[in-house]
Amino acid sequence: MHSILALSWQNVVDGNGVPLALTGLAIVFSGLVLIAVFIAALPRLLQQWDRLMAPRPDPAAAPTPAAPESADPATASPVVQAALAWVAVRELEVFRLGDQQRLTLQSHRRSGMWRAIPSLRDIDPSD
Amino acid sequence: MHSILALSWQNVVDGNGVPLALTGLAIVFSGLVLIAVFIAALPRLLQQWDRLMAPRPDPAAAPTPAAPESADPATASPVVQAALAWVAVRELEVFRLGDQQRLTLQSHRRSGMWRAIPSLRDIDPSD
Amino acid sequence: MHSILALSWQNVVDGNGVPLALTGLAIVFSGLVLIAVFIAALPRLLQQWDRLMAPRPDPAAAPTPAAPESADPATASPVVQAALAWVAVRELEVFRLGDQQRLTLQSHRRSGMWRAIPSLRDIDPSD
Amino acid sequence: MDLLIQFAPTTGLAGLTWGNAIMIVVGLVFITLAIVKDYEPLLLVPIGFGIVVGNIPYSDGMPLGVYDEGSVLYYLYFGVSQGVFPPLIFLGIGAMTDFSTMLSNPKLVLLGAAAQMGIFLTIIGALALDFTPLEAGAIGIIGGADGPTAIFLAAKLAPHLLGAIAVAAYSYMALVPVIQPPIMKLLTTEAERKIHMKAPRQVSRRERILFPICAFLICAMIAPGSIALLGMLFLGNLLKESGVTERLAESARHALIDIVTILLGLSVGASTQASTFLTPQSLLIFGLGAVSFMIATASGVLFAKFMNLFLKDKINPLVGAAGVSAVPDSARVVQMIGRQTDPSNFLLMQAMAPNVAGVIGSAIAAGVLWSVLVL
Amino acid sequence: MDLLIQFAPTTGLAGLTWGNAIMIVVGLVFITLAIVKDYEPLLLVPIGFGIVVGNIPYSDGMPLGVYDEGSVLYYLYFGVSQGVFPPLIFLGIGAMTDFSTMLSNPKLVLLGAAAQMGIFLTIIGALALDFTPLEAGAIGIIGGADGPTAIFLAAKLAPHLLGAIAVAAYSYMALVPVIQPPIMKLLTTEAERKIHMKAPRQVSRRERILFPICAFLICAMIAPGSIALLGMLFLGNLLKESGVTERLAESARHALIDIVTILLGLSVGASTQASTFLTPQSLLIFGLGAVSFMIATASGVLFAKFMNLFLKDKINPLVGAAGVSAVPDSARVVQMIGRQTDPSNFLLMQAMAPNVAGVIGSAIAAGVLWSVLVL
Amino acid sequence: MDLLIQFAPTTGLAGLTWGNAIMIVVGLVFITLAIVKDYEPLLLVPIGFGIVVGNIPYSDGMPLGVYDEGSVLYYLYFGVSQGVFPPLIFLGIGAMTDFSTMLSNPKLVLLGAAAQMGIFLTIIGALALDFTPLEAGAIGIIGGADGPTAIFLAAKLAPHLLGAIAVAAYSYMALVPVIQPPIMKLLTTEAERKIHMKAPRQVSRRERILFPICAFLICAMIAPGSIALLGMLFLGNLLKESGVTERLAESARHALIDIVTILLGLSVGASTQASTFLTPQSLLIFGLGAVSFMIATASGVLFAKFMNLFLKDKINPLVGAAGVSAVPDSARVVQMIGRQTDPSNFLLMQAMAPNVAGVIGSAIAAGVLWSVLVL
Ligand code: NA
Ligand code: NA
Ligand code: NA
Repeated sequence: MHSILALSWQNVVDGNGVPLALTGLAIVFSGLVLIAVFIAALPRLLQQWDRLMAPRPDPAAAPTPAAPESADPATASPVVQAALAWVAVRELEVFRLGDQQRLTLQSHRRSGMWRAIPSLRDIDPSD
Repeated sequence: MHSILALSWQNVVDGNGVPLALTGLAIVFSGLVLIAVFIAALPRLLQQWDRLMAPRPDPAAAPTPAAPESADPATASPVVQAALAWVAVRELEVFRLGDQQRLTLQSHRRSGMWRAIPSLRDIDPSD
Repeated sequence: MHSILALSWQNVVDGNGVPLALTGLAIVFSGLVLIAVFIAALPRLLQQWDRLMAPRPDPAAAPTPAAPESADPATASPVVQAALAWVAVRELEVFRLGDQQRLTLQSHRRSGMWRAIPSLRDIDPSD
Repeated sequence: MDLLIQFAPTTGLAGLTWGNAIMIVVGLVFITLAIVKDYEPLLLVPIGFGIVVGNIPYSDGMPLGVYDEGSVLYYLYFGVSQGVFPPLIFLGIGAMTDFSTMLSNPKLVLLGAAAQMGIFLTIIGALALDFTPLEAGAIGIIGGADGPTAIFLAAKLAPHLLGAIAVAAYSYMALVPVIQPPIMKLLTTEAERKIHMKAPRQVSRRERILFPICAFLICAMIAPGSIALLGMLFLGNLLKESGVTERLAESARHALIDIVTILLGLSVGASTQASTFLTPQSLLIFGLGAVSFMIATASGVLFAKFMNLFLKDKINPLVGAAGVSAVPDSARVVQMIGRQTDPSNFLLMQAMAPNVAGVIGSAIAAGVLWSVLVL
Repeated sequence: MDLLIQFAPTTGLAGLTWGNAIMIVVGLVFITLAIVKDYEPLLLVPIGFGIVVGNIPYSDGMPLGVYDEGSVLYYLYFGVSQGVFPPLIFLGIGAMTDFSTMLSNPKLVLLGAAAQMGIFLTIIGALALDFTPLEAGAIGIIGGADGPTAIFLAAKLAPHLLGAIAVAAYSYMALVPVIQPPIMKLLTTEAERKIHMKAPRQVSRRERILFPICAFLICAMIAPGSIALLGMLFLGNLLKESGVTERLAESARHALIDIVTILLGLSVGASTQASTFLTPQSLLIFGLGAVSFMIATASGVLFAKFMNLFLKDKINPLVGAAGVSAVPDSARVVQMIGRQTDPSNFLLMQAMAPNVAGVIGSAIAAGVLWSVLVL
Repeated sequence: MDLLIQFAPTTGLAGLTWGNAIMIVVGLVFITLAIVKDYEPLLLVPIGFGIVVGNIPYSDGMPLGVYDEGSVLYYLYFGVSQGVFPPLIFLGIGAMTDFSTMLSNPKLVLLGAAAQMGIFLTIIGALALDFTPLEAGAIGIIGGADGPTAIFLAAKLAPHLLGAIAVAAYSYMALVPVIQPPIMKLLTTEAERKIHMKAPRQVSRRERILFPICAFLICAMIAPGSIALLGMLFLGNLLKESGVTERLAESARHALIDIVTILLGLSVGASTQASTFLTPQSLLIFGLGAVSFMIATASGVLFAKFMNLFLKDKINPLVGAAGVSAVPDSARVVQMIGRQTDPSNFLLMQAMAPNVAGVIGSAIAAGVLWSVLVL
C-alpha cells in the first residue's frame, strides 16, 4: 500500500489546491462570522424594535407579545415539567377522533385548518 | 397598470366564455343537487332497507348492526368523552411492543392482519 | 366456459412444467430446512459462545449481556404489563418537546443522535 | 485570490435583482402573517420560506431551482407539476373531514354550488383581459378557494401560471377573515343575520359510510375529470368512517398530509422566481383572484336569500358565504359575523355544510373545466 | 348549449359499459365484505375503492387511468409496476412480525415449505391451460397467499395479468376462513385434531437479533431473486429486534406501511379496468387461484401427518394449514377449528410458526421462479 | 434435474467472491458495533444491512443491485444519487435541533468554522495522492463529519466514490468517541481542561424564530450552493420554532426522517458492491477520512486556544473539538473528557454551540466546493 502513497505536490499545484482551500475556508468563516455577529446583535435589535413599537398601541405590530419567557415550560427543570405534564393530563381537553384512535391531548391554541376539521363534530358552539 | 386593464368583450365571445360559464355552473349545480337529493333520501332508504331485512334472521345481511348511535362516544359532549377516555386509560389492555416504545392503548376491536401481528408474542390463547 | 378449459399436457411438457415445479419445491424446501436447522442449533451455539467468552473479562465481547429474559415485560401477562405501564407513567422522565406537542415517555436508553437532539434544551448537566 | 474572485459572481448577493429582493420580502411577509396573525400557518410558512428560497440568485451552471432538471427542488416540484401532491393532500383532508353536518342539512349543499359562480364569472373576466381560454380556466379556479384544486387544475391547464395562481389562492384563503365580512354585511339585513337555524340532527354511522361511496359515484359520473381529486377525498373519508381502516386514515391525516404539505408548500413557493413571477400577468391574476373571492362570497349569500323565498325554515344568509370553502376559515367568519349581530346565534355547525360542499363543488368545476378546455 | 352537448359525451355515464358496471359492483362488494365481515379491511377497502375508480369511464384525451402516462394514478401505479411498493410493505411487516414462535418450533418451519406445493402444482395447471411459462409462474404465486409477493412477481413476469393476479390473491386471502376449514376437516381425523402441542419456549433477545441476519443470508445465498422482498422483511425485523433502532421500526410499521398500502391498494384496484380485466383469462386465473389455495392447504395438512410418522411429539396436522401464510388469518382458522373439536386446545401460537415460515417460503419461491423463468 | 443444474449458477453461493465475503463481514461488523456499542445505530444498522444486501452475488440478467436500472434498489438509490434524500434528512434534523445554546454563545460559532479546516486540508492531501479536483472535494467533505452533507456533495462531484465516502463518513462519525479523546488531551493542558464556562443565557422565542430565517439568508447569499441543504435545515427549524406549525415539524422529525433514513442507509450500504468498493482508492479514502477527522478536531481545539488570547471569559479549548459536528456525539465526548479532569465541569451545553455551528459550516463548505469545482 505504501507504493500508492506517493505524494505529489505538483498535483496540488495543478489542482489549485491551496487557493481552493484558502478560498473555501475564508467563505466558511465569513458565513459563520456573519451569523455570530447577527445572533450577538439580535437581542439588542429586538429591544430597540420593542422600544420603537411600544408607543404605538397596535398590538399586532409586535411580532410576538413579550411573553414571560422565564415561565416557558420547555426551559424549566425536568421535575417541574413532569409535574406540569401530569396536570396537563388531567386538565386539558381530552377527546377522541374516532373509534380506534389513540387518545390525544389538545392544547387550546388552534393551528390552522387541519387541526380544526376533525373536531368539528364535537365542537362546542359557545367556543 | 390601467393600460393593460382594457377589457375586450370580443375575447370573451371568441373564447366561448359565456356558454363555458353556463355549462360549468349547470354541471356543478347538477352534481351537488344530486348529492343533496341523495343525502336527503338516505335516511329513508336505510329505513326501508332495515324493514326489508328485518324478517330475515341472517345478521350478516345488514351492512351494519343498527348500533345505538346515540351512545356513540364521538358525538357525546367533550366532558363525557374526557370521562370515557379516563376510564379507557385505566381499563383497556395496555401493552408494550418493544423495549423503547411508547405505551399505546389498544381497543378490543381487531383491524386486520397488521394490528394482530405485533401482539402475537403476548397473545392470550384464551382469546 | 368449459370449452376453454381444455387441458393440454403437451403444453406442460413444452413449458418444462414438471422439472420447474420439482426444482422450485426443492429449493424452497432446502431454504427452509436450512433455516430450521439453523434456529434449532442457535441456542446451543449461543451457549458455546458464552462459554468461550466467559473466561475473558471483557464485557464488550459478548453481543449482549445475558439478560434475565424471564423478566422481559413484553412476555409478561397483560395484567402485569398494565401495571408496569402504570408505574412507568408515574416514574419515567416525562418531558415536552415543544409547545403543542403530545407528551411522550422517554426511557433512559439513548438511541443515537436524533433522540438526543430535541432534549438538549432541557438537558440536565449532571447527566 | 483568483479563486475568490472567481467565486464572487457565484454568490447570491452578486446576482440579487430588485425583483428577487421584493419577492424575498413577500416571502417574509407570508411567514410573518402566518406566525403573528395565525393565517393558514400550515401553508403560509412553507410557501413563504419557499418564496425566499426560490429567489436566492445562483449561477446558471448550478441546478438549484425548481425549473432546473436534476435539482432537489425539481424533484420535489415534480409532485406539483404532475398534479400528484394535490390528490394526496385531498386524501388526508378526506381522512379528517366530518361530513355529518352536511348529511344532516342537504339543502345547504346548494350554497356550496352557488358560491362556485365566482369561478365562472372570473373566467369571463380573464378572457376579457386577453388571457387564453386555458389560462382563464386556471385563473378562475382561484375562486374555488381550494389550494390543492387550484394547483391541480393550473398544472393541467396553464403550468406557466402555476406559481401566481397558487400564491394568489393561498393568499386570499388566508385573507378570508378580511375579504368576506364587508360583503356579507353589505348584502344582508340585520334581521336576516339574526335568523337562528335548527341544530343539525344526529347522523348514523351507516350514512357516514355510504356517503363517500355514493357521492363519489355521482361526481365521477358527471365529471370524470374530478376523480383524481374527489376519488382521493372520498377514499380518505371512507377510510375514516369505515371503522375498520382507522390506522390507514390516521397515517393519511398525519404523516402523509404533513409531509406532502411541506414539500408542496416549499416547492410552490420556490416556483415564484422573480424573473417569471413579477409580471403584469401576475398582478392581473391577483386582481382577478380578489374579484373571484368577492363574487363567490356574494353569490353564496344571495343564493341563500333566493332559497329563502321558497323555504319555510329560513336559512341565515350569512351561511351562504361559507360556500366558498376555504375550510374552515369561512365557516368561522360566518359564526363570528353571526355573533356580532346576535351573540346567542351559533352558526358554525350549519356553516360547515356549505363549506365542505364547496370543496366538492370546486373539484367538480375543476373536472369540468379540464375536460371542456383540454378536449 | 353547444358546449353542454359537447360536454355530454365526456361524462362518465355516457361511456359506461356493462363491464364497467359489473366491475363497480365488484368493487362495492369488496368494500362491503371488508366493512361488514372484517375480511382484510386494510387491503380490501382501498382495492375495492380502486376498482370503482378504475372503472369510471372517461374520454380518451384525458389522462386519468392507471395506464395513461402522466396521470396521477399512473405515478402511483409506478410503485406497483416497478415492484417498489411490495418490498416497502415487507419492510413494515418485518418491523411488526415476531418470529419468536417460529424460533421456538424449528420443525414447524417445514410446514411453511410444504404449503408452497400450491404454487408449483398451479404452475403446471396454468401451463396445461395454455398460459405461457411466464404467465404460469405469475399465476402460481397466488398460491403463496401473500399479496406483496404476488404483486412483485406478477410485475416482473406478467405485468398484463397483474390486476387479475393481485385481486385474486387478496380475494382468496380474505376468504381464507371460508376456503380452508372444509379441507382441513376432510383431511384430518377427530383424534388428530385433538392433539395438544407443547407451549413454545421462551426465546432470548440474542436469538431474535441473530435470526433476521442469518435467515437473510441463507435465503439470499440460495435464491438471490428473493432479496428485494426478504431483504426488506428481515431488515424491518432487525430494526424491531435490535433494541437500538426502535424509532425506525416504529415509522416503518406505521406511517410507511400505511401510506404504501393505501397507494398500492388504490392503484392495483384501479388497474382492473373492465376492458382489460373482464376476460376469460381472468376467470381462469381466479379458478386457478382457488385451486392453488386448496392445494396449499391440503399440502400443509398432509405434510404434517407425514412428519408425524417420524416424530415422538406429534404435530396437530391442522397447524399445517397455516403454512399458506395469509398472516395471521390462516393461523386464526387453525385455532378456531382446533377449538371446535376440543375447546381447551389452543393452537394459535404453534400455528404462527408455519404461518411466518410460509411468508419466507413463498418469497423464496418467487425468487426462484423469477430467476429460472427470466434467465 | 437439468433445471436444477441450470439454477445452480444463479444462486448466491455460486457467484460469491472473496470480496463479497469480506464486505458481508464488514456489514455484520457495522451491525454489531451499532447494537453492542450503540455507535450511531440509526444509521449503522441500515447501512450495515445494506452492505450485506449489496454483496449478495446474483446473475447478470436479473436487475437486483443499486446500479441495475429498474431494480427496487435502483429506485431507492435514486434519492441518494440525485441528492434528494440528504436535504429531506436535514429537514427532519432542523425540526429537532434546538439552536438555543448557539444563540446564547455567538462567539462559540467560530469554533464550528475552524473545525472545517479538516475539509480543506484533506482536499490538498487528496490532490497530492493523485485524485482529481472533483474527487478531492468529495473526499474532503468527509472531514465535515456530516453524513447527509457528505452524501450530497459526493453525489454531485464524484458519484463513483459515493459508497466509499458515505461509509467512511459514517464510520468515523460512529468512531468519534475513539478518535477525538487522544487528540484533545494531547493539545490541551490540564489547567485548560479545567476551565469552567458560564451557563448559557435564556433565549427568547422571538430569537429562535428569527434565527433560521436570517441565518438562511446569510448562508444563501454567501454560498447559494448550500441552499438545498441549509434551506431544508432552517425550514425544519422554523417549522419547529414558529409555534404554529408544530404538526408539520412533528411529521418531519418522525415519519419523514425515519423513512428516508432507512431507505438512504439501505441503498448507500448496498452501493458498496465489492467489485467497485474494494479498491486501493477506497483504502486511501478511508485513510484520508481518518486524517480529516483528526485535523478537524485539532483545528477546533487550537482555534479555541487562539481565541483565548483575546478573550476575558476564557473558552475551555475542549469545546473546540465539538466543532466537527457529528451531532451530538462530539459534544458528548467534550463533556466526558471535561469531567475526567474535573468531575464538576459540565461542558455539554457549551459544546452544543460549535456542534450545530459545525453542521452549518460544513454545509456552506459543500456549497462552496460545489460551485467552485463544477463551474
Ligand atoms: Na370551493
Ligand atoms: Na406463503
Ligand atoms: Na461539520
